[in-house]
Amino acid sequence: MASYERTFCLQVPSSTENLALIREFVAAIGEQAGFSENETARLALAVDEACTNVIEHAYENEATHEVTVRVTVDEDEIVFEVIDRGKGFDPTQAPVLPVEELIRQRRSGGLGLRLIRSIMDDVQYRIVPGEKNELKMIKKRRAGGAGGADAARPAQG
Amino acid sequence: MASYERTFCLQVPSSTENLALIREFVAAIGEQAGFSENETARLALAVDEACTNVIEHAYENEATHEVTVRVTVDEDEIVFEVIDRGKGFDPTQAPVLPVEELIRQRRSGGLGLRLIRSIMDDVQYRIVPGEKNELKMIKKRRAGGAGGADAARPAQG
Amino acid sequence: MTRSFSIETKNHGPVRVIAIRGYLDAHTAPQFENVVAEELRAGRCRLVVDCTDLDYISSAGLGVFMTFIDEARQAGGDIKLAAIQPKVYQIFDVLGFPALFDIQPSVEQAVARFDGAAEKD
Amino acid sequence: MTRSFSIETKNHGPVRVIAIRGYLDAHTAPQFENVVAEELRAGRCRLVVDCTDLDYISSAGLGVFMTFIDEARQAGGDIKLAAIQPKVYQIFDVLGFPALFDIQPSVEQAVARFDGAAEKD
Ligand SMILES: Nc1ncnc2c1ncn2[C@@H]1O[C@H](COP(=O)(O)OP(=O)(O)O)[C@@H](O)[C@H]1O
Ligand SMILES: Nc1ncnc2c1ncn2[C@@H]1O[C@H](COP(=O)(O)OP(=O)(O)O)[C@@H](O)[C@H]1O
Repeated sequence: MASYERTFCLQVPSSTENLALIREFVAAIGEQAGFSENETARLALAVDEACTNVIEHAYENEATHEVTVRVTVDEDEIVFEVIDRGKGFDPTQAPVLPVEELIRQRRSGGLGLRLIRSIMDDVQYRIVPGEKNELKMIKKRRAGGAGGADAARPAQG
Repeated sequence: MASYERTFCLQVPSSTENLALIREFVAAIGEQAGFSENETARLALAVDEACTNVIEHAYENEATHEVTVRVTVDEDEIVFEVIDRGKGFDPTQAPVLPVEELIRQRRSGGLGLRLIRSIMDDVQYRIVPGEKNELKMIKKRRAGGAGGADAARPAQG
Repeated sequence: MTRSFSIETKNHGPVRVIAIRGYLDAHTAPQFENVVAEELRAGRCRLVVDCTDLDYISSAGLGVFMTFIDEARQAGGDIKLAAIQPKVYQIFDVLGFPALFDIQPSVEQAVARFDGAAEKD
Repeated sequence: MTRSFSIETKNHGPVRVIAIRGYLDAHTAPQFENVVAEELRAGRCRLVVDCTDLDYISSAGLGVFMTFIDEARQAGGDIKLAAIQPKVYQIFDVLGFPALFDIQPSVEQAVARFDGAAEKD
């Protein structure tokens, strides 16, 4: 069973130009791993959000750095690791304001982390600023998936 | 000028299932690098052929290994490196028979290396069987491209 | 490839319809932001964003709606959304957008929800 | 996604038309190979491969044509190709296929090139 595990890795320059490629990468793997089209679209969104944050915040829009996305698929779950060597941050300090509040403040930001958290079953950071920052996002498969499995259809619950 | 150089890297399990993803990876980069749709399609084909060979010959269709494609783009050229740790081979010994001869022998193989050579401007192997086999394929940009610029139309012959 | 994004604007009576196509992400959102900002600056505050051909939206795209919705409403207008594909709608939904924005099944329905939109032509 | 490959076969008079769609690479070629082998085994050696919706072909796909062309011809038939998109045609061209295979602009033209194809219906 352990032999089912498969690993994929994509490394691209830290430019928003490459977000489309990153999404296609995730979509191809999600589809291959048996996730539905809607689930796969959400996985691609979460990874897009994580990579956008790396490009815009960790690297402050300097396109000369690199973003790495590692994906591991096994019979239970799909795991995404987004890795950068940028400035890092303290995720416990990142504000999660209600959307109404963001609108009142005319703030366009603050939605990315919320989307990541609602899409994924588990989100972990390992931050060593300037050295290696890792965001690990885990999505359980629907069948075995206890927590947060997103049943688009009633399914075998 | 050197700052223009951009590197991309994709690593996938050694299964033909991943050829489509590899082609999309190459297509996205080729397009971003300013190659035409037809040129980009040919670059994707050459990389597909190289990866197919790795999967089928270097790894003898065992899907538990990995294929790596590194792409470097600068103002002069695009360079593809296909890397494996499989059994390797002696490229000088690979037969390049005419298509008629292949048909006479009812052989379906033998076209991949020929396609790679006709598409790319330069093809180099560095083979260390079982350790690290590298196939480096270089395509010049058309403008500055002396040797082998791929004129789909009569062009500057 | 279909990695592109494009915008088209036209009048629908007194309402301005902005059709967005393709992929709206952090790379393409600035284009959309410029167009909406320009409409509001020009005093056109009754906006319908036609999402018929919108294939993808990330928070960068959603942020454009959030940035300008208040301004449009304070000017007596609104930014209404129309014809969102289910795949894209699920993203708006996750963030609770349907409670905050007026989202209609078709451009015609969205246009009709502006007071007096039916008067002129 | 559009990463798929599919095959449909039908009769066109005494000729068998095999329509291939999508991406024909080392992953999908075995499917195509099985279909062609089956046709020949069943004695249907007048084949036209309709490439209208073929978006991609690599050497693994080209190899299928090479494997069976002689067998089809020796049985008094042929494997003709029809309606290849320019993007795909360039690949056949690089390998010199147009000199070795009968490639026609349309399925109808390819079918018509079989002797007596017009007789029956
Ligand atoms: N990878 C990262 N590196 C540095 N800071 C980050 C990173 N990810 C998120 N942040 C911080 O968390 C905040 C909230 O992120 P997010 O919810 O994605 O909204 P936005 O990016 O639109 O501001 C960001 O504004 C930024 O300050
Ligand atoms: N990466 C590789 N590892 C081992 N052998 C290879 C590799 N690439 C090519 N070869 C050898 O060269 C031969 C010719 O390759 P190619 O022209 O692609 O045709 P095909 O793969 O269809 O046989 C193969 O049959 C194989 O013996």
